[in-house]
Amino acid sequence: MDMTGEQKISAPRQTVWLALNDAEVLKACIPGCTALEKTSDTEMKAAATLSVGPVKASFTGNVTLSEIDAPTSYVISGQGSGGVAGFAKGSAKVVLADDGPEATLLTYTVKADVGGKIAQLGGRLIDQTAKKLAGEFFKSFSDAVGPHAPDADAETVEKKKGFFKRLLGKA
Amino acid sequence: MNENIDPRALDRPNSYIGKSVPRPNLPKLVEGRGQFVDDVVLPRMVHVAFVRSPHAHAKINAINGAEALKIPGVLRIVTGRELAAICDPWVAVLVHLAGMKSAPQYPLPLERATWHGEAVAAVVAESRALAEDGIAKVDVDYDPLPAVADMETALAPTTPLIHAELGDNLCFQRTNESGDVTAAFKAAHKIVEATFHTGRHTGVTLEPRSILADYNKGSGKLVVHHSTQAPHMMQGVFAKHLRMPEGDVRVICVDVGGSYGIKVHVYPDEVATVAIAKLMGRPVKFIADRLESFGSDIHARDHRINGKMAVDAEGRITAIDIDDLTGIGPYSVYPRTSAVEGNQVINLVGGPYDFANYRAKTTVVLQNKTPTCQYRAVGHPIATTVTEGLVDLAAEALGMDPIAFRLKNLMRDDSYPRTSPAGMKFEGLSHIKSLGRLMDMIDYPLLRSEQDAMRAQGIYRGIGFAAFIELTNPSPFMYGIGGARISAQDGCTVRIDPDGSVVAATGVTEQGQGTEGIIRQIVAEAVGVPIHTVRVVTGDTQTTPYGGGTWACRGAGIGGEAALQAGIATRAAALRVASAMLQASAGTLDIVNGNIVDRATGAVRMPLAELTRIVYFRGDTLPPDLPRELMQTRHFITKEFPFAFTNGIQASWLEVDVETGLVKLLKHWVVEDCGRIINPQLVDEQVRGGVVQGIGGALYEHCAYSPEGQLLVGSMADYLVPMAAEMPDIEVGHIETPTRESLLGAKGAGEAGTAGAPAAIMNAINDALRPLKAQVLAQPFSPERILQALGKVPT
Amino acid sequence: MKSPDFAYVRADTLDAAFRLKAQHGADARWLAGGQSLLAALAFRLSEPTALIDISRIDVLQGIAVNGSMVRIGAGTTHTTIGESDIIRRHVPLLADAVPHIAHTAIRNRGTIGGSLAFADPAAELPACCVALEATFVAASAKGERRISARDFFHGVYATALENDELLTAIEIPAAVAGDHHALIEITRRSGDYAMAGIAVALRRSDDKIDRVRLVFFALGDKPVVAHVAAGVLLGTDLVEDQIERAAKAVSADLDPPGDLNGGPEMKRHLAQVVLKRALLQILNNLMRMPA
Amino acid sequence: MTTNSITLTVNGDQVRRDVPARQHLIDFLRLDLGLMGSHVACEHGVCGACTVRLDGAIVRGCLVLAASLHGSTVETIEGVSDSGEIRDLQDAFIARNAAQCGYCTPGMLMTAADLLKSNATPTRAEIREHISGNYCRCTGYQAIVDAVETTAHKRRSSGPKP
Repeated sequence: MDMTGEQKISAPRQTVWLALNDAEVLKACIPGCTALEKTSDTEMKAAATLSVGPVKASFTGNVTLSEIDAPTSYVISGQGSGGVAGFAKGSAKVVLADDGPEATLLTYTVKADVGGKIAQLGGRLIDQTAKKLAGEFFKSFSDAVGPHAPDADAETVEKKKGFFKRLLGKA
Repeated sequence: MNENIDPRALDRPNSYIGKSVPRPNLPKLVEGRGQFVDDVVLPRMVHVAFVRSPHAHAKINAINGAEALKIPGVLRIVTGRELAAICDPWVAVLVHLAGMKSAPQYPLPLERATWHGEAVAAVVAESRALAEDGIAKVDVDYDPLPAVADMETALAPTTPLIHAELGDNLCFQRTNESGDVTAAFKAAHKIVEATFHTGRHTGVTLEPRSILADYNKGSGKLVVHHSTQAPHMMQGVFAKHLRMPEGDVRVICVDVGGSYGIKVHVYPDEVATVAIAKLMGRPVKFIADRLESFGSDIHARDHRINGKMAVDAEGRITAIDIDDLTGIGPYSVYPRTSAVEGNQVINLVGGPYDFANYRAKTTVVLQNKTPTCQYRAVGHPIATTVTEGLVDLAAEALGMDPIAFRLKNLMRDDSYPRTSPAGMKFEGLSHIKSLGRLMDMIDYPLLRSEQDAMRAQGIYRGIGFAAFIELTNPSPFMYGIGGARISAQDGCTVRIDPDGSVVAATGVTEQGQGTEGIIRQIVAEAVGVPIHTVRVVTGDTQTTPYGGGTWACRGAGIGGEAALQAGIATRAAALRVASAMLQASAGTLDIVNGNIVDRATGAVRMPLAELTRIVYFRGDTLPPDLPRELMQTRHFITKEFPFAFTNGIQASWLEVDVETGLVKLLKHWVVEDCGRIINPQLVDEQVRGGVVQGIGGALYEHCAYSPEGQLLVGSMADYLVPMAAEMPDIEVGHIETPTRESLLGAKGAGEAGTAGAPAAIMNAINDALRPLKAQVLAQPFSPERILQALGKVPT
Repeated sequence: MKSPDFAYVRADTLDAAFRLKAQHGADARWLAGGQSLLAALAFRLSEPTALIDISRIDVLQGIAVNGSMVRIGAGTTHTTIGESDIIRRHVPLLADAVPHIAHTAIRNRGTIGGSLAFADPAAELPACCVALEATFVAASAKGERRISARDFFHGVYATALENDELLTAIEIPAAVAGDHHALIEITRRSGDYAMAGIAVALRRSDDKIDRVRLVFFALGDKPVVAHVAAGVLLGTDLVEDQIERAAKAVSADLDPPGDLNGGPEMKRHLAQVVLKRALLQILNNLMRMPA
Repeated sequence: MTTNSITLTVNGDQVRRDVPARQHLIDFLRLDLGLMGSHVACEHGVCGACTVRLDGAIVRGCLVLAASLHGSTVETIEGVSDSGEIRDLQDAFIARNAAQCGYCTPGMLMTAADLLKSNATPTRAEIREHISGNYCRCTGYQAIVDAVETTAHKRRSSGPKP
């Protein structure tokens, strides 16, 4: 399925761009992400546990950055195997635009596919779940990046961990 | 050719043929005391469950079962390579389907998974639950490969090949042509044209596929309890591919919880189960669960058909031209092949109608989806949908009433025997009488006036018709001629036991349709005994004569005739003994109600049980050379016609909610001519069940796939089957044109309902929507499709 | 389709339930009627460590009127609700909703609390509770809190409940004179999940609509309150023109997802249909009422 | 594997077993008690083949954990057959050929019997609605509706009102 959205972020474009390329930030924002480890500048190994009501599946796979046009756009794609649950893959084309000097407009176009048992059983809810997860990611990202100065990296990470904990607490 | 006798004319004791006698196996079933495969529990039995591919197409790099084997109770992880060492693969092609090709298929694949749901490894454990625990821990390393999902582009040069060695993704192609189609279209008064889609759907037998294989390493014998339609065929398959003598394999099926064609195929996971039993030397049970059934039971009817019909100014059909495309999955299914459905379509289109020029092409392509194969009324609903859809379009184009148009074009009842433009030989059909009978049942003018009155209130009701033919009683021309070890003949052994009761063992099988009931009726009448004294044995290769089992509506016509002949022979054998005992010529004696009687007066000369007492226990008192063979076996096969065609017509009366796109079925009528009716109630219920199965495909059932080849249905909440609340009452009428190929005269009745219902529904929906200039031609006719046709929702 | 291994424990009191929950941890789940949970487990869509059976806790049972409020124990089955005179009289929308929930055998086990806590976006009861401005009582070892139905549903299977909380009761204001309701849903077969549905509760006095709640189900990731369409109706009387206008306005309230039955456009279309049918049903009832 | 000890009454007999926590009622009846009349078919609560009576009300056996049934009363098709409670309904099914393969039949009978307990005069539409959670692939349902209707009619015209 395809979906699009946009998120206004209260931070300059360069800051947002750096965050988009920061594995720690991505890890904190990808819903359910439990591990994200860079294996090269553009590749990461990832693990995530997704929980939607009674449905809970753990995925392992990789995240790749491509079509990089710094500091304006890239494609972030990931695919993971959820064992007996099946697999999931998705990619998002992310485009940044200045929205005044201190704010950035992030627009995204997401393509997501699932396979195996989750495809076979998720028919009624897959679309809205994917939409929700994509929305959550960009919302978390905006929250994480937004309120902070470009040079406050360490603090940003702390804050994001806080957010991540909140996410876990709710699950 | 035989002269049929209408048995109902002989209203004497023991005339059961033609009467609605209750089936003997119902009392146990209504008490829950049947015996389905899952009810069989054997000592040391283990369970197998399968790891299934989540990918439509993927290379299998490695299968690691180490973690699974750590679970106590998980006994073994089995892969394709291990099974290939003891089990030979199969290639499902038939030589009479010229040019057909498919790839070798193994019980478990060796290198690649080729559809979402394909079994790629087996986990054997002490219980099904533990086996599933094991599945969750088996790690399969896949490399996803591009999938061939869309049948329309399966043959495009840019599309990847599923089996490189085949050279392309084409399984089979055939054009069936007669007359001069091009000229007929050139000369046509009107031409109508449309593209139809029939939705991929599946059988959803309530009892899932079930098998329990027990191999005795000491004796070398294999006993397989199997929910199957064709025990003897499966015996041959297991023997051949597991390299065993046929006599060492016994297949038993007692009760089968629905089959409808789904259980007449060779499934790799079932062969794997048997191979694992041989490997482990202990009983192994596999009961498919619902989730895996959706991706591993065969699918059917995934067709796109472009159709054209030419008519002349008098309203006569002059030509039909169709182009059929079907996607069958990555392998043709063994041993019937998956090309037969398309082949049937091009043999059956136009079936009821009298016209001269015909061209029909079918293209059968491979794709990475669940394999398709024969399912109830193979090809018929597709052919009928196209034919009857075009017929209604032609009638509309000519401004003719659909009934008047059909009446003008249906083959005349006195025009047989004849051969159709598609090359089908018809012995005797009754289209005109059937249409007349239907008109008696429905009160057509009243329905039309009701329709008009409702339209004025904004309520859209429609009536749709579908005339059809159905292929039954197949000869070896169906499969045997192509090299398949599928028996078209069937046998029955009838014996009289010492207490005077009768046992009939038949090669045709009971799937709920009432085989045991009709065989009992036929044998009781043929021998001349009260029906309750006859027991019928089915579903055991060790105790029944070799036969083809249940498929293509052959139980009554083939199995029934064998039973009749065996019963008659047994009666004659008993009378020969009686004539010696009573010093009367055999011709003056008869058996009635279990007694030897004087044929002329009906006077009882001796109970049959007295005769058997003498035969079995005091044979010394009979003349030494007197034959006393109270057990007779007869086999039957059709001779003159490759198939016994039946015919009929259906009508559907329904209402379309034009705001929601929902279809409400109000009433359904069927007139069917299945030849001699052995049990009217059973025929009616076969027709009704068949109609509802046809309605399922027309309105609800759909094996939906993503464009990447992911199956999107896995539960019965998403795959919709017809349930009671939405189904209409179905009225059934009959015409009887017995086949003269047999004494009994019976043809088949099991698939007629399914053959005609979708077309009748489609025509009724389009009749309802006609004032709104909307039309649906793609099944299932879902609310969304109807709303799209109405322009209320964008396409 | 056998469930993964888990422990089963039964709680006979709320205290016991909370104690067991603390003992078995975050991956233990409450088991009420089990009609959705056990199906999900059969598909092995999750692997809880334990199921804590709360179906026999007395205080979760029963239906009572407390002043102007009807209290329904969260463990009350759909069947009990459907057969309750109190519900028929004071919360008729719920009584109308019950026959739409699956089939008898499911309704005999499934509970209102289970349905609300499960929060399936296509379920009837969450939408009804939002329409009726119900309040949910949630409890944990830390105590009790009240959550308005409007704030309870967060998305697909997601609610305001904390991991250690369970629903104990649903409080619904009893209907008063001038209250009207309707529940319309479109399903392909009886008992199916709705393709689109609406629960409507409105109050009318002096031939004017004073308050109205139009709550859609199966048209979003949770019950969707149609504010824009409701705004069209407020302060006017229920007449056919006004119903048409409300239906036209409803698109602004919705962003429906597609599913196997159809795409977002079909859902939008059906939303208008159910809205009109629900309001016309109320209008027809009004016209039948003695003056 | 976690197990629980339960004591319950099944078809009038008290039984005591240790059952795996995850085992549903139908597997318990079939695997532990050998009562094979209740059938497993969808195992997710949709098809109705596993319908049995629990404490007097029909339930989906696949959506009930055996472990939760301590102190409960379960009645299966074998139980109501032995007691003769639904003999007339079963006879009507036989006479009308309202069962073909017989796989749905036990669940269908339990559901139909449930309707007849609460509604002595069901219309055809009410019968269809009540059994609409029980899937039958063979009959097309009409024979079943006929058999239930006939039984209701016979009960009204013969037996004393309960």
